Amino acid sequence: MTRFVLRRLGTSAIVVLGVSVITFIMLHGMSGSPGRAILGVQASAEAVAAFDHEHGYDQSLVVQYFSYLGRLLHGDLGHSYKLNQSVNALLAENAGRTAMLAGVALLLAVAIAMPLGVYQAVKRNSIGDNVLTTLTFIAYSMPVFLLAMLLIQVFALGLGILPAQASQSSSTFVIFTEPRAMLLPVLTLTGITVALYSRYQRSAALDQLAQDYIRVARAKGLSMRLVLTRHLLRNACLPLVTLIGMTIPLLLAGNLVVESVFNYPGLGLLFFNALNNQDYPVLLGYTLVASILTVLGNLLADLVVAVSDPRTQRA
Amino acid sequence: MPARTEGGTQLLAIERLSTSIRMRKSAVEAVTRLDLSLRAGETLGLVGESGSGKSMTGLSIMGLLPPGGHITEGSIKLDGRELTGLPEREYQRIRGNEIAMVFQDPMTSLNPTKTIGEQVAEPIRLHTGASQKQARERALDMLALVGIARPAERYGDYPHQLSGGLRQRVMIAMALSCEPKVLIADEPTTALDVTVQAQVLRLLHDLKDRLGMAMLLITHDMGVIARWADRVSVMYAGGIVESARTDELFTGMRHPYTQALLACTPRLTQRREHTLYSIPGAPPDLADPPAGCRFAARCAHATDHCTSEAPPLAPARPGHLLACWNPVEGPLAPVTDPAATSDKTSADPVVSVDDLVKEYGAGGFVPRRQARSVKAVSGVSFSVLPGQTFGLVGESGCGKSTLAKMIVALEKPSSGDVTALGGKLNELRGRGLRRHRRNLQMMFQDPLDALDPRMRVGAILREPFEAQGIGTAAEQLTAIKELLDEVGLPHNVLERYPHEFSGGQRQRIALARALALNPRVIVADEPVSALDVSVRSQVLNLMKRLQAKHALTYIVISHDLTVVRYMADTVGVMYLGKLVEIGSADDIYLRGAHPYTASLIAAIPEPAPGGQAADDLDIGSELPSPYDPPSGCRFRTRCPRAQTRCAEEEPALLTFDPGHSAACHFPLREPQNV
Amino acid sequence: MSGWRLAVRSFAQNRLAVVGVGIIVLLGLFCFVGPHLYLTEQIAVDPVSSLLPPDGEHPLGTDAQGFDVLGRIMKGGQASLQIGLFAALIATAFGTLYGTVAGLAGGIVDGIMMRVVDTMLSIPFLFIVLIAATRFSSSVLSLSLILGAFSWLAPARLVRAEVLSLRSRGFVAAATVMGATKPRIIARHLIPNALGVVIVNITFQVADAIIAVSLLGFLGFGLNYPNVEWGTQLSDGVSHLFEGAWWLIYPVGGCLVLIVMAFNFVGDALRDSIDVRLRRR
Amino acid sequence: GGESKNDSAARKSGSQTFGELPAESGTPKDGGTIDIAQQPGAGPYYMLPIVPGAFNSTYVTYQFQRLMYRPLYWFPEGASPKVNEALSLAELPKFTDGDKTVTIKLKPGYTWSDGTPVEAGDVVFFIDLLKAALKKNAANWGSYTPGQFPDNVTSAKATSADTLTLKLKESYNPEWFTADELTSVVPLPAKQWTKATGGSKDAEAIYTALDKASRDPASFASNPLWQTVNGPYRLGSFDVTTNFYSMSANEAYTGPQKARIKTLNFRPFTSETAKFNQLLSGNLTMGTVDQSHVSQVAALKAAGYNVYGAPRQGFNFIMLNFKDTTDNVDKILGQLYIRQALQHLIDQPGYIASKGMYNGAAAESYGTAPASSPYAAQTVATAPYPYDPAAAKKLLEEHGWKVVPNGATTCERPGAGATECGDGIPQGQTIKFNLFYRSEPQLHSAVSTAFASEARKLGMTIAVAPKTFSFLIQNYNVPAAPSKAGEWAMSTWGGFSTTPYPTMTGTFDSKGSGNVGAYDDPKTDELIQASVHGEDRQAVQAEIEHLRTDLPVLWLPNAHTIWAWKNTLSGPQETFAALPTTVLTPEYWYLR
Ligand SMILES: Nc1ncnc2c1ncn2[C@@H]1O[C@H](COP(=O)(O)OP(=O)(O)OP(=O)(O)O)[C@@H](O)[C@H]1O
Ligand SMILES: Nc1ncnc2c1ncn2[C@@H]1O[C@H](COP(=O)(O)OP(=O)(O)OP(=O)(O)O)[C@@H](O)[C@H]1O
Ligand SMILES: [Mg+2]
Ligand SMILES: [Mg+2]
Repeated sequence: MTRFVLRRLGTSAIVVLGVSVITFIMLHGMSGSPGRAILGVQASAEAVAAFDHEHGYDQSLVVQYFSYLGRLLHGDLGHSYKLNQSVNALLAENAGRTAMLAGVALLLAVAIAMPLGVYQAVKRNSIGDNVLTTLTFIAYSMPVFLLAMLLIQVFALGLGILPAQASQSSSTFVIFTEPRAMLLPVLTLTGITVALYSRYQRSAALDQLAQDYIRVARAKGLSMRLVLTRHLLRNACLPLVTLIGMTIPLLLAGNLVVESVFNYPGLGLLFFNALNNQDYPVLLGYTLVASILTVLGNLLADLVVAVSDPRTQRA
Repeated sequence: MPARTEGGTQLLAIERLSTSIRMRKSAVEAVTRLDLSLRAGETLGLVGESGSGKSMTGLSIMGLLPPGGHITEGSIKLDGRELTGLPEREYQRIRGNEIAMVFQDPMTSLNPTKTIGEQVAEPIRLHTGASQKQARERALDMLALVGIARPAERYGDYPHQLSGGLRQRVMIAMALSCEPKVLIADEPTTALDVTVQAQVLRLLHDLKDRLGMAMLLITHDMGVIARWADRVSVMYAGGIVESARTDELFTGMRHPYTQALLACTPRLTQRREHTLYSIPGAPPDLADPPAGCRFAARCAHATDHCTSEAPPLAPARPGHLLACWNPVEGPLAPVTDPAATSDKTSADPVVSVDDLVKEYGAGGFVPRRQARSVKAVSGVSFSVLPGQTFGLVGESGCGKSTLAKMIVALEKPSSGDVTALGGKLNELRGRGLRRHRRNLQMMFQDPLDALDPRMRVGAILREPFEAQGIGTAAEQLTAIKELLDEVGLPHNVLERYPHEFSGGQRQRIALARALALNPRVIVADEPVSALDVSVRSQVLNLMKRLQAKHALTYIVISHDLTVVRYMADTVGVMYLGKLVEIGSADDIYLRGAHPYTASLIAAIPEPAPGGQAADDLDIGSELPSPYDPPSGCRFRTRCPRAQTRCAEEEPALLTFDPGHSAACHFPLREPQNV
Repeated sequence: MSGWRLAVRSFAQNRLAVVGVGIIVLLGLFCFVGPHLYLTEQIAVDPVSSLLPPDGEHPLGTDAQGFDVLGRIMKGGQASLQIGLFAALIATAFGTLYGTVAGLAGGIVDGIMMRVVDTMLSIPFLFIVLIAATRFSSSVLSLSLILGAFSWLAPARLVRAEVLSLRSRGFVAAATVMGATKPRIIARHLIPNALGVVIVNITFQVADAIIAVSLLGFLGFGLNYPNVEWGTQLSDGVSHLFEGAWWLIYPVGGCLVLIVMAFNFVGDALRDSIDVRLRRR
Repeated sequence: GGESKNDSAARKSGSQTFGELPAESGTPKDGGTIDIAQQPGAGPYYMLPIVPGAFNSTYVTYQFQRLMYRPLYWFPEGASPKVNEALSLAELPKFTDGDKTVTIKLKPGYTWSDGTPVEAGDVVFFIDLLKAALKKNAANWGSYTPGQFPDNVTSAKATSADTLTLKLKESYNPEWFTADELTSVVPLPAKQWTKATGGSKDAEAIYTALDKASRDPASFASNPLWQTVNGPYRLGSFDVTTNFYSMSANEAYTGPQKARIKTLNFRPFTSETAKFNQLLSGNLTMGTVDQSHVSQVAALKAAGYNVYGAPRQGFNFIMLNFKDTTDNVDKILGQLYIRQALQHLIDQPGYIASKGMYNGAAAESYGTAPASSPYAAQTVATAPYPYDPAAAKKLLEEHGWKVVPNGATTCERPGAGATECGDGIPQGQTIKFNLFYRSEPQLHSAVSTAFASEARKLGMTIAVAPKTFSFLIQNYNVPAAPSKAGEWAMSTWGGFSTTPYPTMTGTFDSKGSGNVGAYDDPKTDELIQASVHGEDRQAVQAEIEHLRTDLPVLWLPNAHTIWAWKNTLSGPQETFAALPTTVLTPEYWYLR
């Protein structure tokens, strides 16, 4: 087990290093002088040159990468000159709200998808299953923004019962203090995630239902409900755990879109604005953090599976 | 000796049970008007070919039919209580409590994420309302009862930590934990090695007696039936064709199917010079069953009456039920058609294996320490003479397949040499090796896996010629047609795909392919173990015939000792990567010197009632880990005769007869002085 | 009956799959043949007749630039479908090649190649694609390339796994024993058998690519005048959603969901039917 | 739309304002709190009124710093872009010595919040700090143009507590120097800040300390440094996370009008729509309304808001790149008749009326000065080359082009003659431009497409593509990225704002550092020279008129900046008239 963890940590570290190289090179490829972007169109050439020199943007790519890496190793993600704050601070300020939004959506999605998928598997090809399958197919085929717009149209513009915008408050806990304002963003993010998870959960549960041990459990005299809760659920959820780990990039992407559609101040909006402002350090910083989150998510999922699946505990 | 409890109270009575499984377009009539009765304390054997509806009968009783499955008519009475149509809640109270079931595959029948203790305790808590502690106590007792040593230590183990035999014991413990009245054992030992099979069946039998249950023993193995069942019902295509006391059935059967089934079951006494009996044709499609007697199409005694009207199951004699218009009397006389034999020319060996070793690293990026490798084959030497058959037997995982792969150069040995047809395979590369392969072909266990599902039979059979660059397209086609004639398949199969054939036909195609290049040696790894008995004998007969015709040399691998006995001139017995005994078939089967050989042979269930179990040769079920095999003699951990010397010193091969040697410090016979 | 025919039959038995193919064909005709039957001005903007609600002349109204929305959807659909297909083909072609090489090479080469895939998979797709999209001017080709360049990872993994499992199949061993060369085994056995997985993957990739390109369009990196795809259309429509210009959003949004769903249906059914054929014994 | 039929008729021709200013009403009273919307993404990130380029914006200047630190000369005066003497700290300057010496006299009575008077030394302090800042890094002051202020001031001396003399390097047009240079001078509390930063008299050390404090938004509200102000308000609180900040009335303010409203809350938003929704739901006292929401103005009025808009002080354009040699773009754009033809293709009234574009909220504009500028002639709102595709076609044909509608128009008569294509344009030349537009708001896309669509009808190809604003100005800007001059022919991202004295120095003179398209015209250089250095106070008018017709860029309508404020808020009309210029004078306002 320890060996497995160490090995996974090792590969994760390599992956993160690779990510830093790729994102750095890609963002560098966006070309142009950061100074010009920051100082504006009417700034003098001297001012731009002075700015670029002061911040090392006139050095070679390799030198820049290594100084960036050096700062990274000290936990310094850089400084956004557009927003006059360190990237660390910007990410820290916004992380709470994003984590709250994405976290609540994820929890909801899992809480809905797990029983839903199992239900569909148990009642496969029933009317209920077919209706749910169709619904999940639609949700699964719907780009996030379209779902968001649909919800806005129905609940905000049509029925007028929910606000079209997320709360603009800076509090991390708006979801609890202003649940009405957060309902649509959470629903949107939950919607697409549920579609993905429940489809997967359904087929995982189907796979497990076909296993002999289910029949054995039935033969012991367990009711279907007990068979599901005591035997099927754990085995059918292990693959879902792995999937959750793997879908973190999707969740972050969905989060980006949801935040920009609903104007929810968080990391996604920060990234999107930075993209429009060419705010290089913020882009780099958040991409890297998102990648690390992904790597960690996968790692965590693997560990959870390893811990809860006795078969993998040998190593 | 099974107790004969005639006239006990009728516990389970099934009348005119029909079960059908709805499919998308059709319905499979898995069970048709089946009658069965089970008395307290007896074992009823249910026997039949694959697909005859045995499992569906068991599942119907349990009320656990697969999706789409339902009982269309008939009744199932347990102790006078009707089970069909019973509400699910009440059925749950019966399952695991009054009727329990042991399933075929112990590897997949346990929940991989729960400890075995929990799984055994679960029905106890459920049905007896015991507290967690009480249930644990009871589960420990049950684990001890099924022969698991130190149950308290094993209680928290997960299924994957147990060997197949132990898992099946856990399954039995689970089934019996509430002391049910009826136990349904559906092929409880098919997935197990023959040594383990004997132990598990004995255990079931003893427990049945001890707990006073009745047992429905489902199997396709006449040997198992003969030894363990009090009464037998023979099933064919969804219905019972004959039912009688075991000894009566084996000696005085009346149904042609029973007769044929028994005739094609291989025995150790089968004379190698005679061909095997086989049943022509294949069982009917249950989605579209024929009218009349379902066996009529394959029956030698069938008349017009048989094809028009189905015979009812009626008493032929007291206690002997039969469904046949034209009954027969007693078993078929043994076939005496001479099996084709090749003239044995003693020449230089065609294949010789010299101190062959194969160790698999545990895999992965970084090379591991030596200790973590699987010692699959550890120093095996033998040689095979041209035109002869070399048989290789041993328990699962002992390295038979690995050895076979090295012989045909699919795997590279870690050390040692294979010399085939005068060339050292190690030294051959590329073109040379490819040319060499012509003479060295292989047949695989699972023919479906060995035939590319996306190729037509024509392309499959053409492939050897193309790979070797032999002949023009037209020549190839002629050769292919000849091959089909040889294996007895019509020419029109060329346009079909592998999945469109039955198992026996597929194995014929595989054999045709192996023959295509006119090889001198064919290595056959479990060539018939995936096949039903009736088909099995067809394939074995065919192999024999072809051997004689083409002067082939066979290396036949099987865990089925009767197959090896029938096929092989020389037999090697493998244990955990080592060859422990080698000799002529008679040497091994009649004069075995190694305790392991003896226990293997003793474990074979003979398809004749009243067989005596050799209890003194019980060798336990746990095969040591191939990662670190025992020191000295590898068999010592299971050997009834083991002494300290066995752990210290590795036994050398001692000669007992000419060409017969075994590696044992304390052999069953005195070795010859060399 | 042949393996493929069997697959086709089991596919045809899947009602959803047939619906899926139907939708794809209909929408394909709608987008590519429709503009020849329903003629509209899609090049010259008409600021004066912008944002007209649906009426007899414009069944789906006009957009902010005065284009007929129905005709616009046809035009946008062409691009969306083209990009989806191109991107999927590029990703699948490259991913298949990559996965095959890794699976066949094995050992350290495989290890390194798969770490590269892991690394790129760790960077959230949308982020990296957005960053790439800010660099290039959008055209059908450039968008296909950008999407293709970052979505070959999944097929690469899939194909590698398939190759690894095929390599251990009996028929490959059988071919080896016959003396078949490696290239022959790859060409005759591995590729035809892995093809099913690849084809199934293409359908899912098309669906994913269409969604991805719509996302890019929505976020402002779609095609430019005079070209358009559905994402850009939706993004342009959003600003008028609050004014009640529903016709800018829902018709095109519906088409988008339909086509993606249709490809998913087909992919699911294909996967099932290929599985069925292999499972059948 | 919420406007009446008459209004929309007026808009068609490009009305100068959006709606009417309400008259002052109610009786002024003290107290209360109002909520003002910040512009999305435009939060203030810098405190010291010497704002580095990175943080420079009109919002930072006028909605943050000017409330606390009053400039020497205030502008505008209501809606007219000229120096507002009443709100200025000094009397208008006197120019002597051939316009090379400037004498400035501070008005009496202005004090810092601690009671000490605002003195000439405080002005000198500012100039010293500014010089120190620029010595460290040219990027340290966003309004810096090399060679101009403060480089052109050789010495600044306080001759008495309230008088100050500046010696200039060259003689300058007094109007220009006052309006464009002195308006950026902000007296700063010299004594207080010298003491607070450690007592050193070294301007560089003081600047370094102030700059450091300015880069720590978290301490803006708590740092005592920033509590010494001379404006009507001082910073009450500042939330770094969201950029919410509030201003509280400076009780010690000694200007013409003490603040009545006690607290101004400046609320941040993530988007225009978010802001608009907050307005609609009545949660904001005031905020701007984006073009895309103009059609919902009626709802806003119904919710109890006054809505008023006017063009901001500036002009919008499609930038032309005179240095793009790809496909002879430079030669083609170099021809005035081509630029005229292109301008003929832009339908300003049509664009303004279109619901998909300006939606009525813009004014026609054809020059560098806004119509409201006292320097602008009446002609500014009249099109020199009105929308007329036929005229454009005629121009091309008269100059030897074969016009192929929806195809490729080619040059048939090369040569430099009056009826020939022009110097350097070969036979068979086609007209192909690429046009990069700012990716948001959508307006840019709509305008670019409409323009490209018109050009296409005359066989000219204009390939449009969106780019983010930052990307545009980084890459498609000849002085900033000369190596990329061949990559673009046109770009549009909005516009330039104009200074009170609207000369285009630095923008359209051939050496100007902001001459994005490298426009090079000797006549223009000459006129700009006169505007900046000449004696004639009206010289800039000739410059404006010349540029209007010579088309250094293609003119686009000037969008209105629209404000909405609750009708419970009132004050003198001209204080609301100044809103579209983004300048706030909230001390005059009161809640009815
Ligand atoms: N889940 C199922 N769906 C449809 N048909 C089935 C299903 N399971 C079994 N059958 C069919 O029912 C018939 C009886 O099957 P059953 O499993 O009872 O045979 P069996 O005698 O147990 O064979 P084996 O020895 O192979 O286990 C067969 O024709 C089989 O194809
Ligand atoms: N490729 C491999 N990598 C690692 N271990 C292997 C490999 N192939 C076989 N083994 C191990 O080597 C040992 C011998 O396997 P082999 O397949 O030769 O046994 P067998 O006698 O053919 O068994 P069976 O009767 O079950 O087919 C087993 O412990 C097996 O797990
Ligand atoms: Mg069965
Ligand atoms: Mg094997």
